[in-house]
Amino acid sequence: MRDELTAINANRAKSARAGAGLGALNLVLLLAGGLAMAASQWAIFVHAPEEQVMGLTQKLFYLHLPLAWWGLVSFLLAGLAGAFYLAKRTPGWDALGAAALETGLLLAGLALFTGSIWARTAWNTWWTWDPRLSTALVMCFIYAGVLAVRRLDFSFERRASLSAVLSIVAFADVPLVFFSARLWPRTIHPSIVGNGGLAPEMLAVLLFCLAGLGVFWLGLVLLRCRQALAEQRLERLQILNGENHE
Amino acid sequence: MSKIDWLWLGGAAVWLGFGAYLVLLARRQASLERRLAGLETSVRSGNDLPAEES
Amino acid sequence: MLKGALILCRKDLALLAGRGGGLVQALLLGLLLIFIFSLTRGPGEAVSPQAAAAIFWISSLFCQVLLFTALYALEESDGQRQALLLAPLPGQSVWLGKALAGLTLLGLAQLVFLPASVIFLGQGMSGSIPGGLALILLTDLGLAALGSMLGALAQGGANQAGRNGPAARESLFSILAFPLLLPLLLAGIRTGAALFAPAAGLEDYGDWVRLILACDAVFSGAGLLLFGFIYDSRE
Amino acid sequence: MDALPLLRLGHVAKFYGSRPIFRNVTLELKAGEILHLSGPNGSGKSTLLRVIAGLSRPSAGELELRLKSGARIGYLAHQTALYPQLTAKENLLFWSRFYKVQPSAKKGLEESLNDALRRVGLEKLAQATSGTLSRGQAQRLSLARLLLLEPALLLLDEPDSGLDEKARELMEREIAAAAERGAGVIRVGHGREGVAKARRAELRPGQGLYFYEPAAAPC
Repeated sequence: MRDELTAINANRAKSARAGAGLGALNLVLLLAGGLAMAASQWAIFVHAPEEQVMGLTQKLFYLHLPLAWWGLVSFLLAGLAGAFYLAKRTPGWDALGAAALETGLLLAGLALFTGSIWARTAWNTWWTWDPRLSTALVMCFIYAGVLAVRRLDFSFERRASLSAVLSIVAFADVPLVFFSARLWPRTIHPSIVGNGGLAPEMLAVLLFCLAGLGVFWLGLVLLRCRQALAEQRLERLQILNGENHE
Repeated sequence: MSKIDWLWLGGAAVWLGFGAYLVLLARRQASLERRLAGLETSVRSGNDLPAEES
Repeated sequence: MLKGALILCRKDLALLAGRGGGLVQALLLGLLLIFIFSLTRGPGEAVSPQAAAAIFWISSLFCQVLLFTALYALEESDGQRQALLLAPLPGQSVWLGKALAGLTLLGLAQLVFLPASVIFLGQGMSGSIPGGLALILLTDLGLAALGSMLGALAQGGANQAGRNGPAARESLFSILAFPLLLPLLLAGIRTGAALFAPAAGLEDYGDWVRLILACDAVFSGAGLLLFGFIYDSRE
Repeated sequence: MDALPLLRLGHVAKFYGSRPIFRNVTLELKAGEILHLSGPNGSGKSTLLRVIAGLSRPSAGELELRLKSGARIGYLAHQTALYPQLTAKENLLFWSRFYKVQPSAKKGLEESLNDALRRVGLEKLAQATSGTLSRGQAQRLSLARLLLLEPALLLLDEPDSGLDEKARELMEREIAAAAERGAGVIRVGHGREGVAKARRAELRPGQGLYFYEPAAAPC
């Protein structure tokens, strides 16, 4: 009987030590990410040449693409974390999944906002059936739904399993949404936002922005993940205290 | 709204969005720590604390 | 797996189509929607085929919400889900059984929605009937595959669903189903419009059919692989 | 009876979150043996049954079930698992279809359904929808559902709650018959009712099972 308790307390101590290590890494990531994004803001205006056709508004693109890109990576991470949770049932994966979902929704939301401003300046309508824009919108609806499920009053395992399954299904649905959005406008040729030929400097700035946001995103996910682990600990303590009886 | 204004709006929105999210996280973290501290003292001594079921 | 699914499906059809009011209630909701949407057209104005197809599919989706939540609520009234888990059948056959039952009931409802759309929304049926009906069925496959999954999802653990209440079940189902099913909705609308009145332009429906098949495959795969994780009471 | 136990539990524990429901449960049950399990409310008796039935994962310890292939577990919970709008016979028919109920000897399926209803005294209510049955009748119909499958292990959670005297006798007779047939039976109940032949144990919170000697008359 003693060994059962000591084993449980052992991995509790391990996760506590890991928590401290993560704290330092977290701080570094967030700071570095923040600085890199600030630098990229400078680079966008100073270094990148102005695009002839669209002029200044094209510069919004350096912000919009990284947001959309890392938002998608976030949802991929949420799907993978879900798969690992279903396979291994360790609470850590659920915490990472929750963090990835929330951060992903934030990024996708911002990408959507900047995207619609882009649409406003480029085609002076707030909304067009641009495949990427409409996919981002539908993704925001789906993942907002998944986060709503996480807030319902379920036991920990139930919420974690549901969230894991939904994260996988939602990510599998994204390509389907994208292709249907591309087919939907009656025009045969899908409208491609002009990001084909990028001047080398522009590409350099874009990659720099991408990297900067990437570091910041990683810091954000880790921060939210540690918070999710703390929330799990709180829930366990509440049960132990008999606050919410079975 | 000239084009430059839109650009400002877009950039500001992104920074504000991140800022707001970080503030939200910070506030949630504070309330979490307060409740955790409160609970830990009322639960029996820390090391005899069974963790999550396997 | 199929045997267990068919046993379950037969029982569900007997309960929802036969005795219970499940099908009638879902059917009425769909009809009501079609009628209300018909108010969008002025006297004498015609509703475009695409709008009519959109109304038809939106009504079908709302009808499906009621059907699948009712189908899974059957197992929650007195511990039936627990007994099903003890029965010697794989978890997926519950998903398959409910999906087949939902598909049949939705099909029955659509047999009424189609003429209703023609009448209330002033549509002809000049597209190829067999082709159109086959596409509707193909789209329904994807709807049922995901619907059966989401129906189980809203059921909560042993009694957790009780704490969230039935209202949480329906709304949870809808806020997840509509965006996830959007590709099928778009495909259904575009192919449905062709059923009502084939568009002049030579629009290639091959892409849409391929999309529908892809959705059916993804949602059925999800049901087969993931259903076991959300439909168990093993806290 | 073969020597090997039908069911073996070694130091089984179950936590809810991190709150222990029961701990250190060790038990061996042989075919044809009846175990009468009592214990205060909240000691986790029902949860222990759910763990044995396989509906709930044990948090610690081992659980070993030696069931011949195709042998089944019958678990009678407080919930009856009956569909209110189906008649008594339709309910039995539905649940029997999942199990390859070989109509014993030459009797047809129809015959074995009627027989099951007769054994729990519900033959006259075959066509009544189970929603209209009383609590006791529904409980007996649910037991009939299990007996129809001739389970190798029968887990009964307070099977006699809500039953009148006559129904209680029917229940006891069926449980004894199942044990005769070689089924292992664990029944959860309060007090000392039930056949004398049963082994008695009490689930004491935090300490596991305490076995009374068959001869000793428990309190």
